Amino acid sequence: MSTNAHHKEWPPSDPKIVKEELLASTKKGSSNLKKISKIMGILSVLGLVGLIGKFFIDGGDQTQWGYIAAILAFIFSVTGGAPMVAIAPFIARANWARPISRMAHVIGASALIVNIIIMIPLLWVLPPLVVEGARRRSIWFEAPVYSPHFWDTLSLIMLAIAGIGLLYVSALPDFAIMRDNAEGFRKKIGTFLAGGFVGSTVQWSTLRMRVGIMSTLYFFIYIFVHVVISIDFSLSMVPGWRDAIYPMAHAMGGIQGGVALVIILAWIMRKYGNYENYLNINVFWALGRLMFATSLMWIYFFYSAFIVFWYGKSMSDNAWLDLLIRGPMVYVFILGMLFSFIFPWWWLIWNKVRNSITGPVIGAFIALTGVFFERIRIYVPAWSVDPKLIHDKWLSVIPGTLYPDIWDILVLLGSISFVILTVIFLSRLIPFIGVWEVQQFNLLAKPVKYIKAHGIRVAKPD
Amino acid sequence: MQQRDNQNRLSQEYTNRVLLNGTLSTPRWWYPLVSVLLFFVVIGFILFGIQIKYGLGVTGLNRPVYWGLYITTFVFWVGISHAGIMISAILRITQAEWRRPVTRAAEILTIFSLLTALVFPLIHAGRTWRIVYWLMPYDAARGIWPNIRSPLFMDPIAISTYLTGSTLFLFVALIPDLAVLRDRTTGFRKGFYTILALGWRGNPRQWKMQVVGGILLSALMLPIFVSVHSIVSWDFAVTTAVEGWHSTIFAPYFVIGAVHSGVSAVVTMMALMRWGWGWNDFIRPEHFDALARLLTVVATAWLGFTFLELLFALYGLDAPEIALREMQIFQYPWNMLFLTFLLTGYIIPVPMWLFKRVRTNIALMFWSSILVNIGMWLERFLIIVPGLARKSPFVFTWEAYSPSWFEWYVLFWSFCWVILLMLLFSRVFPLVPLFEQKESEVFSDSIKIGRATVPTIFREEEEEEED
Amino acid sequence: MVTEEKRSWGMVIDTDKCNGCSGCVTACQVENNIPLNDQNKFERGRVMSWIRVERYWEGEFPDVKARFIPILCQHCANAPCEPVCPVYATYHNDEGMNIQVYNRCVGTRYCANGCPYIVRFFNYWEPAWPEDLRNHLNPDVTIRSRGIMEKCSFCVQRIKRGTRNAKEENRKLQDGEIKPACQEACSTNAITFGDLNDPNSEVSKLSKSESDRKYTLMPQLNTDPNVMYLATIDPLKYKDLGEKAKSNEH
Amino acid sequence: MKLNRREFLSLSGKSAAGAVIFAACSIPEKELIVQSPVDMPEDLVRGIDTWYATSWNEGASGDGILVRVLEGRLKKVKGNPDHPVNRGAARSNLDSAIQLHYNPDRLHDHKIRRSKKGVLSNISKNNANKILEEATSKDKKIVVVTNPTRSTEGWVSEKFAKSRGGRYLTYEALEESNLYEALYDIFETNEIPHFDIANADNVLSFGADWIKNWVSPAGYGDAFGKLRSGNRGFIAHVEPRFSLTAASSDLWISPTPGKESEIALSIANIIIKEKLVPDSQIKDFLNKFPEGKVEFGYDPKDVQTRTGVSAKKINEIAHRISIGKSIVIAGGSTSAYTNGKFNTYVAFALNVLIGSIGKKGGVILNPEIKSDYIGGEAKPNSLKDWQEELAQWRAGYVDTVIIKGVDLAYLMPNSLDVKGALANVENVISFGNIMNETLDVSDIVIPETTFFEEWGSEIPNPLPGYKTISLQQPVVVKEGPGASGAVSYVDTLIDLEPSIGSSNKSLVKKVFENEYSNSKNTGSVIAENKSSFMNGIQQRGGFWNTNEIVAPKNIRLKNPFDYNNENNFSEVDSSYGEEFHLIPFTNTLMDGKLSNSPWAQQSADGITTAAWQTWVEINSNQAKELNIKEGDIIFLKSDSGEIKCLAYPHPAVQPGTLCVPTGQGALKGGRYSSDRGSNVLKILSEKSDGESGAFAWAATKVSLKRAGGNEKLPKFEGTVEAFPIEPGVPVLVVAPGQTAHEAEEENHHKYQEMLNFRKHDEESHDEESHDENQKTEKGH
Repeated sequence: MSTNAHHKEWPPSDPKIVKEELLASTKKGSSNLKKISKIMGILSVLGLVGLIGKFFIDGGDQTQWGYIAAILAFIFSVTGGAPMVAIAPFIARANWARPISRMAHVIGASALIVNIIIMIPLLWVLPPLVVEGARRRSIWFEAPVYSPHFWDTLSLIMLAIAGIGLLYVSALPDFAIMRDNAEGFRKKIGTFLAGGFVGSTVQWSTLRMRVGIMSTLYFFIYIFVHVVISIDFSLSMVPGWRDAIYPMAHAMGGIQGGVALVIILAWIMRKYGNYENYLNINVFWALGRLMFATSLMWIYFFYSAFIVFWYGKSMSDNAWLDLLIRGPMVYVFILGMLFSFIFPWWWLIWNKVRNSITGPVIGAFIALTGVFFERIRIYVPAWSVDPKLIHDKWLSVIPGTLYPDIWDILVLLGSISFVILTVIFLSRLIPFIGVWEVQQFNLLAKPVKYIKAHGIRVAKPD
Repeated sequence: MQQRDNQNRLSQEYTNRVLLNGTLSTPRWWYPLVSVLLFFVVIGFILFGIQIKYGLGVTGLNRPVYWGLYITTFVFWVGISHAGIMISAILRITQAEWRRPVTRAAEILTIFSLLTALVFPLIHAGRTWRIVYWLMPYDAARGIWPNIRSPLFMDPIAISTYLTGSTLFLFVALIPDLAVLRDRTTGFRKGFYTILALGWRGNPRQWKMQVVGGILLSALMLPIFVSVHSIVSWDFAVTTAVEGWHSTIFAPYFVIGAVHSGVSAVVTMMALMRWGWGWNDFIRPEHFDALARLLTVVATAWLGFTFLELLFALYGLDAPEIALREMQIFQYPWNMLFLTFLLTGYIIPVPMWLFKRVRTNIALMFWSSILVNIGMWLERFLIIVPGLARKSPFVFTWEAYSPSWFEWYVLFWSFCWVILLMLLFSRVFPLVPLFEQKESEVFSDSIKIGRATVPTIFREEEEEEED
Repeated sequence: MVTEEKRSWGMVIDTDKCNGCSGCVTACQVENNIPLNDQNKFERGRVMSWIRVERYWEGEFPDVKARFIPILCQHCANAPCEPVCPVYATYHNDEGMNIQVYNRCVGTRYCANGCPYIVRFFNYWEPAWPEDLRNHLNPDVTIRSRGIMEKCSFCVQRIKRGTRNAKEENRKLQDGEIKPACQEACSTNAITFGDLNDPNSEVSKLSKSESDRKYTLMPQLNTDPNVMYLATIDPLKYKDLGEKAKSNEH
Repeated sequence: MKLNRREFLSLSGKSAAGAVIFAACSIPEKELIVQSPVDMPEDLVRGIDTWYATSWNEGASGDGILVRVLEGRLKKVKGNPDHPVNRGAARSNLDSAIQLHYNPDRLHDHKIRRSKKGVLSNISKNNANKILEEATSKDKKIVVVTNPTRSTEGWVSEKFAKSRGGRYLTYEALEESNLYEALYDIFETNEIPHFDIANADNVLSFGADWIKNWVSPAGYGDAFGKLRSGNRGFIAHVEPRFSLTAASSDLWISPTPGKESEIALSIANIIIKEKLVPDSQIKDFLNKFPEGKVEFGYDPKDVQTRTGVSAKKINEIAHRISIGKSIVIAGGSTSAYTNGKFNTYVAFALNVLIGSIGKKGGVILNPEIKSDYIGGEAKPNSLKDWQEELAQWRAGYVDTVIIKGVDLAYLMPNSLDVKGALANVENVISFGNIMNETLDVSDIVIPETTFFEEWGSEIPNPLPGYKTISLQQPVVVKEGPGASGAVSYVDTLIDLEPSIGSSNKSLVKKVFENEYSNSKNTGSVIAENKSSFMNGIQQRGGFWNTNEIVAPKNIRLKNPFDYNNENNFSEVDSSYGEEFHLIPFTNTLMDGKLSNSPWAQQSADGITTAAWQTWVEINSNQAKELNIKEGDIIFLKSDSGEIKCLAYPHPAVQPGTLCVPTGQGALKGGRYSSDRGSNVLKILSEKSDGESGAFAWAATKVSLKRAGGNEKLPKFEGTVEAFPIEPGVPVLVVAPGQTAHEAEEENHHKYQEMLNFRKHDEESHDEESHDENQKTEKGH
């Protein structure tokens, strides 16, 4: 790669231009965008229909709801995982992430409604803690019998709220900018949201503090959500499945998907929003590394569980292998393994690939599919376990393969398109590349020439 | 000679003089300390001989508590060994500037703790004199090879790989300093350094190769770094018989715990180096500050894993597991140990580190890092022993375990051993990498943003090699 | 050809017949040259007995019961002790037995941790007998040095002797011809030993036909033991002859 | 088994020769070397082993045993499957005898004490014999003391005593002469009947720990196995102590000591009231009983108030034993109170009520065997006899006492002061393998051969229902490894009094030659001439004849109520500590016979799993109240002395009683027996049965004091009290007809309920009991 590639694509140093360019995305809406949003809208309605249809047809039969659960898990974990891409660098004070942090936050805030809607029927089907007079294994040992239902919903809502809060807090100065530079309803919204933000020193420092607090809060909620939901909606439905790393692996899958989403969105913005200068190759390079790292983490967590079960050979260990690996979903497992580890790993391991635009994007698409397969492979078998066996010490009867029916597919399409719809809607509301972020980026980082070498001088404010 | 040059950077002369004061001259406390340590170490070897002669009866082990203090300490030292790569490799790849003065100390800590860890299987085994059987393939004539399925066989492989790797890593990073020493010594030592310096002249090509080699090695070391403690954890995790061992979280749990204890150990060392050799200008509060920030994150993650581990221990609702946890957490004396473990491992140090005033206070950092390692040792002990003491539903066979003074001494011995090796090393090689130090001096700068002056760092757009 | 046939040695123990006299324990000590368990070994919890009789309490006085169960190496087909040994000192032989190779063992004690039945024993000291007592050592059985593991071998020396005799006389090995020391010593015939592959052997009959009372220890671990147990029968299991009021007084 | 017998050498002569050859070379070290051989000895078995049939009267009451001899050395002992008494079963501690033979502390030299004050010193065999001769010359007043035995040995002892106009006495520590007295009063025979447990449906035993230690545990063990197989029989046991029999019984009743008769009579009461058996039997039972005494005096409700045993349980037993083939056994502690004879009589009387006498699966009377050259009787001398005897010794009326096979000084309570008595006897001559307290105080000590080197013949006790004589033959040569210098007791006596016979061997041979002549080709061995007959005997281990039985007779009871049957206990000083009943019991070490064998010492007690020490069993709840923890050092004080032992609290001890094992605390002995534990026999107080004068060794009361210290109690059990943490794990219990699978499911369910209520245990207990009740309904 050539060093000067960076310096062709570098945010313009003049704040005014930056402001103009970035606010543009909220103003001009292309006709394609309208078309797309129409289609998405229709699909989302279909999805809702599908969900209701499923509810009336399969009713309380738990074994039929695996795909819906998988879809929920997929959506909430990947959208929820995206903000991590902003949070981690923020904590580590990494400068490169500033242009994409807004997008990450947006994605994090985009899936609230979908999650809740899909959650409702699942809660209806999810068995309570006391079945046939005895408590089933769960993390809610002596708690009231409907704890999972309550806490899982609550945690999902909390996650979404935290996401929105994070978005709002970090977008505050931009709202102020909108207030000062936009017209019509945008100005109103800006005025309403920006509060009294005038960019005084105090406000800037408190802003940074607020973002920090919100980020930490979001992180912990994210982990909590994954622990409770992954356990209540899959693990605790399989007798004898005891897998301490599972929630972490679940969360890691989410983050992997989140990174993928951010990369994809960044790519779209770069391509169709012409933000080459802002979302330059450095960003994709860094994101590529992140992608690679998360893939490695995923395989590590998976293997930690796998070796223990495979070596242990106890009844429940074998049951795990039979149910989740060589069992009903074996092909999905292979696909998942390929898409969420082998392909991304062997693709992104090359610096040339990472250090390009299309490389990470392709990797992102692959990984995203991988995460989806992973969710299917775990949730569908877990839900199709015969509820009568719930008290056994180990799973003695492995359920057969369950194929998605039309409703499942409708719900899948619907939910995804609804999320996209939300994102599009938000894109009309706030700039997807934080204006103030970019300006700070400019302040702190400068491409310089030192003796012979090209480089960047990065300031590290305390 | 002036300490700072016109750009208010530490002058290179000064850097050389001060950082080599442990190598070219001998601190006053060096000989007495080394001789005392030597004494204890020798006693340790004698006891080891006694144990070999009369058998492991000298320990407090019994049935079913077949593993005790020895294995605990083994795991502990393997854990400590994760300091080096964590600091040098990972921080290098993530381009954390503050790592520079610490790297070498961390690396030699890695190497010596690994050496110590490798000794413990020998001490632990019933027939040490036959240990060769499981360390190397033997007896090809009868086609009998070591059992590759056994984690106990994977251990030595992983550890020795790690040892080789880190030694290389250390050496690559050592070459420029060796050259410095070569140029400042005479006679035998000069020859010695000359050979080791491999004709280092410091020309751009050599530098480039040295840098590339460093990065390449760090990338290669990472998987090993993770695998070592994972494999150690699988010693326990693959055992279905022992409730509380058979947990899928063990691998990452052990690794993160290892980083926790390893980095704390580095903090301890930095404080000691600052006090012992007076390198106040090089090992500065901001380094402690940065390490403490890192530790806070690591420790919190580790606590999360601990929580998950406990959660899933109870999740199974197996009678022996519940009994085991009752003993581990509520029964005297285990409850005391457990409490100490929580307090020293997290509850006391981490909140301390939230305050910048603490993070930049050398003494406080020293003591808090010591606490962490007490906690981490206890963690291993609390994982290994109670599991065995409450093994399987055969209540009839449940036993108690109290280590004999013999085992306690061997634990003490291991510390003396490591410190001794470090001191000997410090007499021959500089504990702080001079070239790294100088490089950071050159790269660091400061700019004015508005009214504030912000320290900056120059980041070269280096050719990153393929991992 | 008689010697060619594939055997799988197994044992069925009827806990209902076990009266806890621990005759099997002593017999095993005698047969297998197990080091003397002096008082110190008892105090340090290092007693070696390849077969042990465990006693479990139920209830309080006066409605108290003691249940006995003899536990020895279960010779698992899927033995957790085998894969973890770094030197193959313990392996599965083709007669379904889990064999300990003393002179290969280095004493990592990993197998003992792997064993859920806690039937593997470690020589913490060098075994020692007074000169006179060495007279009764069984020359068929190795004496184990300090620092190695040992465990029930199904009296492999007797199996060898029996098969050898059968071979010499060129006849089929009869069922019940080979008796491990514990079975021999069990006055109530609670222990039955034999070839599980031979459908007519008493042990395989017991393990099948009697299967309504048959159970194995810790089935959840999937060790697939060659030692099976028959459950204790309690005619008064559901009868309440309780004197709870009385027992509370004390 | 056939195999082994084919391997027997027919003549011990040959074996002796073989043994000598092997004896030359010592143990082949090479194959015992630990490391070198890749193929371990297990893989290549070498050497021809031979199994000899013999028996051991002292330790195993004439059970037939097989001894494995390899290279002239004893290797293993097991039951003789041929022998009618034990049918291949062996008692748990049989192997330990080997270590008595090869004991490192075994005596090899004759010893003598010049003066009463002096110390024992070695002396050559010949000189010893000279001294022996004058000590036992015709003019001396001689008393011969042995353990109770019916053997050639006994016969010789008798003869010898008679030849000197002296007496022949036997002593047993926890004696049961009451048993024989009661049996005689009911069955007019001194023979313990053969209890056909194997074929019985119900067995009710009073005090007799027949599974571990009572007269013939090997035989009974075998029978127990048979009882429990097929159509499973029911066992009920009545004993204050939780013995092994109680543990393996289906229903254990623990009455306050001495109240056993109450239980028996209230069982009778139920049977009679509810007419559970034919009237004829009731008539036979009530034959001489006082009018209405049983019918009205022993209503279970009243008995419950008097003994604290639930009426329900008594009822259960009464109903069970009155159907099917049932046996009632009594003995052990039941016979060892001041009303012991009464208890025993009443208990045995139940057999009359349920009509079990002389029936298959019932109580089968044994023939009284008259045989020349076999003497002595199974019944030991009572405490009364011994008090008188010791008075004689003390008074110096006795010149010489010959003691064999019984360690008087160790076994007798302090208050009898046997040492003092022996001090007044001019010559105390004792035989023994290993130094013990009696040998220590005697004037002439003669190293004795073990039964492995000795000929002998004995009548088993009890007989299997027909005539049986067990053979004891040498299986290793005399003067073999580890056994130099030992001489035969019988031969020594014969040398002193040649008129008795030519030699021990010849006497034993005579015994069986007689059998040959009057067996008329029936019985275990059929041969055409004497010598081959003898060979047969040596191969099978004895002679038995299933034809020589007693005809069943109708038995009508006497009135036991005119016995002196008031039940009182020894005094204690309550100032010292809490007051308890003391129940001594024998376990693996027996009465100390085996305390020199490490194998016996290390064999963990069935209930407490303790070994190598003397412990005292105390109820765990009571221990909590008294703040006694396991291993606490406890002092027990009776009117006859004080001992120290370690506490072992467990749930199965009757509150208010303490149980202490015998066998430890020898003041003098080998390295394995001396200075360990303490000797409970010493503190038994001199109570005797008011009727028979038998030793009431269970009638001692002690006061308990905590010394404050605490030692680690050497026990096999781990550190946690072994209550299962999960129902049915590891010992699965099923109801009759229930399958293991069902039981497992039920237990899993129970366990889950337990978990639900882990927080508050009281509730959980209630839940379980409630649950059980529900099950009870299902059960019916």
